[in-house]
Amino acid sequence: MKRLLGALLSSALLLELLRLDYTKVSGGSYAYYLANWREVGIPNLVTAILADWRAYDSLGEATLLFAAVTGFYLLLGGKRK
Amino acid sequence: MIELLFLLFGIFIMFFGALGLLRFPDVYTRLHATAKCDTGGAISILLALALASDFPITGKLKFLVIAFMIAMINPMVSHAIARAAYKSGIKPKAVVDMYAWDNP
Amino acid sequence: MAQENFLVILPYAIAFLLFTATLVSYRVIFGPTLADRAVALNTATTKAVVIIAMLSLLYDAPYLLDVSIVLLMVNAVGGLIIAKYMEVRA
Amino acid sequence: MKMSLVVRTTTKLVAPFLVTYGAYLTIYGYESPGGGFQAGVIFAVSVILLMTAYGYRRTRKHFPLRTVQLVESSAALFIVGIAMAGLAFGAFFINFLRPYVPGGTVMTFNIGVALKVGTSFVLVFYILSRWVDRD
Amino acid sequence: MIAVLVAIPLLFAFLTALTIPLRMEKYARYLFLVGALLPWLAYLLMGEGSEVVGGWPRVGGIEVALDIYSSLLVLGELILFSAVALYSVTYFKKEVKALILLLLVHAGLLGTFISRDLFNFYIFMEIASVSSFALVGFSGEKRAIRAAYKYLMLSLLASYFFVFSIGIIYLKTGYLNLELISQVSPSTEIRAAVALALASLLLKAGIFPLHLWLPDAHANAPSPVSALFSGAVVKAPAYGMLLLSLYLPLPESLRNALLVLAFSSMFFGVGAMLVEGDVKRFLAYSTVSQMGYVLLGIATLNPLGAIYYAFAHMLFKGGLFLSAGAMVDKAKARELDKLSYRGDILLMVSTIMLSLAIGGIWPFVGSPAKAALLKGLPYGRELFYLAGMGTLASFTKLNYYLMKGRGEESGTLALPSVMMALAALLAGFSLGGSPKAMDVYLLLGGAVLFLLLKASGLLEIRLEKREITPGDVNLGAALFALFLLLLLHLSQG
Amino acid sequence: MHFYLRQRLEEVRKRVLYESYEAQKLPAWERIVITWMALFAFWIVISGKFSPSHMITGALVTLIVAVVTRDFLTDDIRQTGHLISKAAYIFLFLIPQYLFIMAFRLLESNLKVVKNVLFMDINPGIVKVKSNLHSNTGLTVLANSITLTPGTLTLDVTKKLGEAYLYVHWIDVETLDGEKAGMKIKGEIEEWLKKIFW
Repeated sequence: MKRLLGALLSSALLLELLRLDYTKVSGGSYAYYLANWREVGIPNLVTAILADWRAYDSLGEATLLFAAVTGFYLLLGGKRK
Repeated sequence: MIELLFLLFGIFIMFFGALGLLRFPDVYTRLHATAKCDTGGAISILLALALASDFPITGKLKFLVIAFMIAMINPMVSHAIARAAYKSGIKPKAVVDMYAWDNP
Repeated sequence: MAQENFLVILPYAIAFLLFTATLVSYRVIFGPTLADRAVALNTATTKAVVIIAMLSLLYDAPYLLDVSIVLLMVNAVGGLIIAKYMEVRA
Repeated sequence: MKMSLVVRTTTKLVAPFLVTYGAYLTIYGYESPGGGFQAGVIFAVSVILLMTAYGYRRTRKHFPLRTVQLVESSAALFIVGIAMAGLAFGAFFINFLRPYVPGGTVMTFNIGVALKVGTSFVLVFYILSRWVDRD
Repeated sequence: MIAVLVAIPLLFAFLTALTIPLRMEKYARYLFLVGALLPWLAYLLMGEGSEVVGGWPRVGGIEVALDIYSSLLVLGELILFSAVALYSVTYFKKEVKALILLLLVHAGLLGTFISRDLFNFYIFMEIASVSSFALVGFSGEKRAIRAAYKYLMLSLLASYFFVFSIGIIYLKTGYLNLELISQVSPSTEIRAAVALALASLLLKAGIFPLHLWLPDAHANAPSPVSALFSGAVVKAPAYGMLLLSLYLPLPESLRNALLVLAFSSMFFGVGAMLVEGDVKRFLAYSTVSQMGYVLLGIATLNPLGAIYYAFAHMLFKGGLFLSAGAMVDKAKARELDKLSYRGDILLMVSTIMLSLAIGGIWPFVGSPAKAALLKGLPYGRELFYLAGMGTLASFTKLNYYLMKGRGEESGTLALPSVMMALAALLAGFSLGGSPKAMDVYLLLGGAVLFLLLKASGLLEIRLEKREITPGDVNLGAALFALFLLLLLHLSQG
Repeated sequence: MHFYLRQRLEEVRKRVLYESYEAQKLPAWERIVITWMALFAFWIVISGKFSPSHMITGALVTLIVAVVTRDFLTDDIRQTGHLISKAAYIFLFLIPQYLFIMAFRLLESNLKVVKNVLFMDINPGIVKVKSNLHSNTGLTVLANSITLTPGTLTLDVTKKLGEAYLYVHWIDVETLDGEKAGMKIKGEIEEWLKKIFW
């Protein structure tokens, strides 16, 4: 019964979300990145975005990993087997 | 031409590897099918890709690096799984089992 | 140059490999033992590595090769860890 | 716990190449795909392979837990340091090396992130295997 | 320079972490204190304004800003974290890792409150909440671990949907910067994405039907941590909702639904408080109720009111949790019957002050905050006052129980809560509330309501303690899915 | 009987002497150089840049990696012989030859699996084979090669009293005699390997 309900809910959600249109619009930041690619001086666009334009976010992601590991260490690292 | 041959051969072999995985009776014989056919098929397809691609020479060499790594890692993993399967108590369907004699 | 022929046949090859991978997934789901599942999963992942390498040629994107190397490594680690788990449990 | 001889030796043979590959991804992250995160994962995978094959105790002798922690914290500090160094040149996280080096701080940033991510994953596996691993 | 506000606690968090492998743990607390207090300097030196990190144009980079909304929240966070830091230096004597995590929560919250970019907002909110998961389970008891597990699962589920909605917004507008997003004309997809994002933020903020994780997580955490959680961590998603309401269009139907949610959350919290006998759970349910007020400000498109209330709630709820923590840590019990503040006059005064503040009585900070909320409320003032009266009644109950019995001197532990009470008083004056006759009626009404309830014996009902089971997570997830469907439907209509 | 024991003891002593010589670690710089050469070649292949600055970067990075991991690749290389001749022999002669042989055996084994799958004419069993190799790396490469040769899969490797045994899962057992089985399974691979590893 529970499983049936879960399957029903998730499939309803999935159908609802699949109704949306997932095509990309042109313009926006991506166009800016493509246009000013040379300015950064990096041949690889992904790294240019990750490590230069949005380096602040990458710092945040690294911190997120640090937080997860520290929390893990706090909970499980105290005692040995 | 030759790359086409390699590609078809690789796909053919991989298909039979999968078929062997389905048809053979126990884990060890299935491992035979996958260890050999996956390695052989993958190497053959990667060779075909390396020949057919118009990447620069190092790009082609990268295919070979992948092929070499598959050739090195796949048998190792097969061996590890076979040994672990034996240790975890899956008896082989075999006419002779010298391993069981030495490790009672 | 057989390049064009090759590119034409490549999507069919990929489709066939995917079909093979679905065949293999029978063992992943119904495999009688854990070892069977591990073997089948390993096989399927090797196929995925090859498929990614083929896609890199199809889309003319050499960077996909790096992805396939990483997938290969992760596959090896996964297989080893399953094997180790089975040995430790025994 | 040790695994069989074949596994041990093969991992030993593969590990240096993996580390080299990770170094390549770190350093040429700005030219080819890759970068800090992927390279860190590769570094971690090479240590995890060794750990699976040789057991936690033996791996810990080569890469002690303290060293891993030290590298993790200092790599994180290094990243923030790069960001703070930009303050002297006008803005937080400014790419102050761009006039002198192609790519500027991107490579140093990637090195920091790679060390950080790699050691983080190794640390997670160390903590886990303390609970799981016998021998 | 605004991003330095985030960089300082991060830097000191990593420096604190460096003391573990270097075997210099005894210096960790000093580093922690410096990391907690140094952002004050940066905040005071910095003027209002906005900048893009790295000196890029706004299209490419990440914008951070310190305007009227942000600076008030940042100020509240700094006050609260200073008090929490004072408390936790004595509480976590040996555990350097907990101090690191607290600093990371600090950095994450500051980063959240100054961000003007959806993805950046998400990242820093996650830093705050990921650091929280482990802190909830810090004590290592089974209940605490299970509460942490429940919090982790539900919060991560919400995070996935939030990221998904950010993806849709980026797909459809091409921007992540909120200012730029608001210039694109909204389409069906954007409205759906806003609904998804709102639903996930509602879960993270602990609004009534999705609050399941909140009382367990906030009650089982260590005292300073629960003060930080109730005070500041739930404000991060509330701030996200505020940003969405400021820059993206909320359809009328969606706003009405939010209004209903806000009121039901307010009343549910009050009702749960009246029957709750565990002081920390009592305060946690109070958070559910008070988050309803913040949501009220957002739903009536009254951002200033919401921000004022969030700021006020940071001060008084943080202070209440700290003073409750001082009592709980002395008595080693959490039942209201076993606690008392009679032994410590400072604690008593500060608790009463904070209780008056949460009821919205002049001259404390609650009064101008409620006035600001009322300004934007089109209808339903009676309900608003009723909820305020319920809050006062339940806090009368709290003070009644704390007044009975005998307590001990709590020493320096009382200091942080006194700090928070003084801050609530000062903030009340500087925000410029005025004394109103309504305050007296409310106070009287609250007392009468309490006496009536006590005479009827309703207050003696004690809910039996439920074990936290994995089934709770399923229930929460199912409710969340229903909510997603509902809001998606409303956003299109 | 007595004579047999003495002879056996003599053998063991000789091997111990031999092993203790061959298993001596190479001098550190030789280990570093061999590792470095292998890693640098790998670096060039994956990076694909030939300009001097890239080469210098690669050389430095691989040198660092080689110093850290100097024991990993070179544990079991023979002590005898000069470094350059050994390296040239390994990289130019032995590895290509080995790869060439293995390629054909792999092809053969693939076809054999196809045959087995089609006709299901299997007769599996596990046999024990003695190996003349003693080093870990040699045994490993041998085991991996055996896995790739037709009809065989290495199940385990044991080293007892200085003698190495391989347990091989054979899909079509033809003989139970150790010598003959060894000949059939190992073929000439072992001879090639003996030239590099002891």
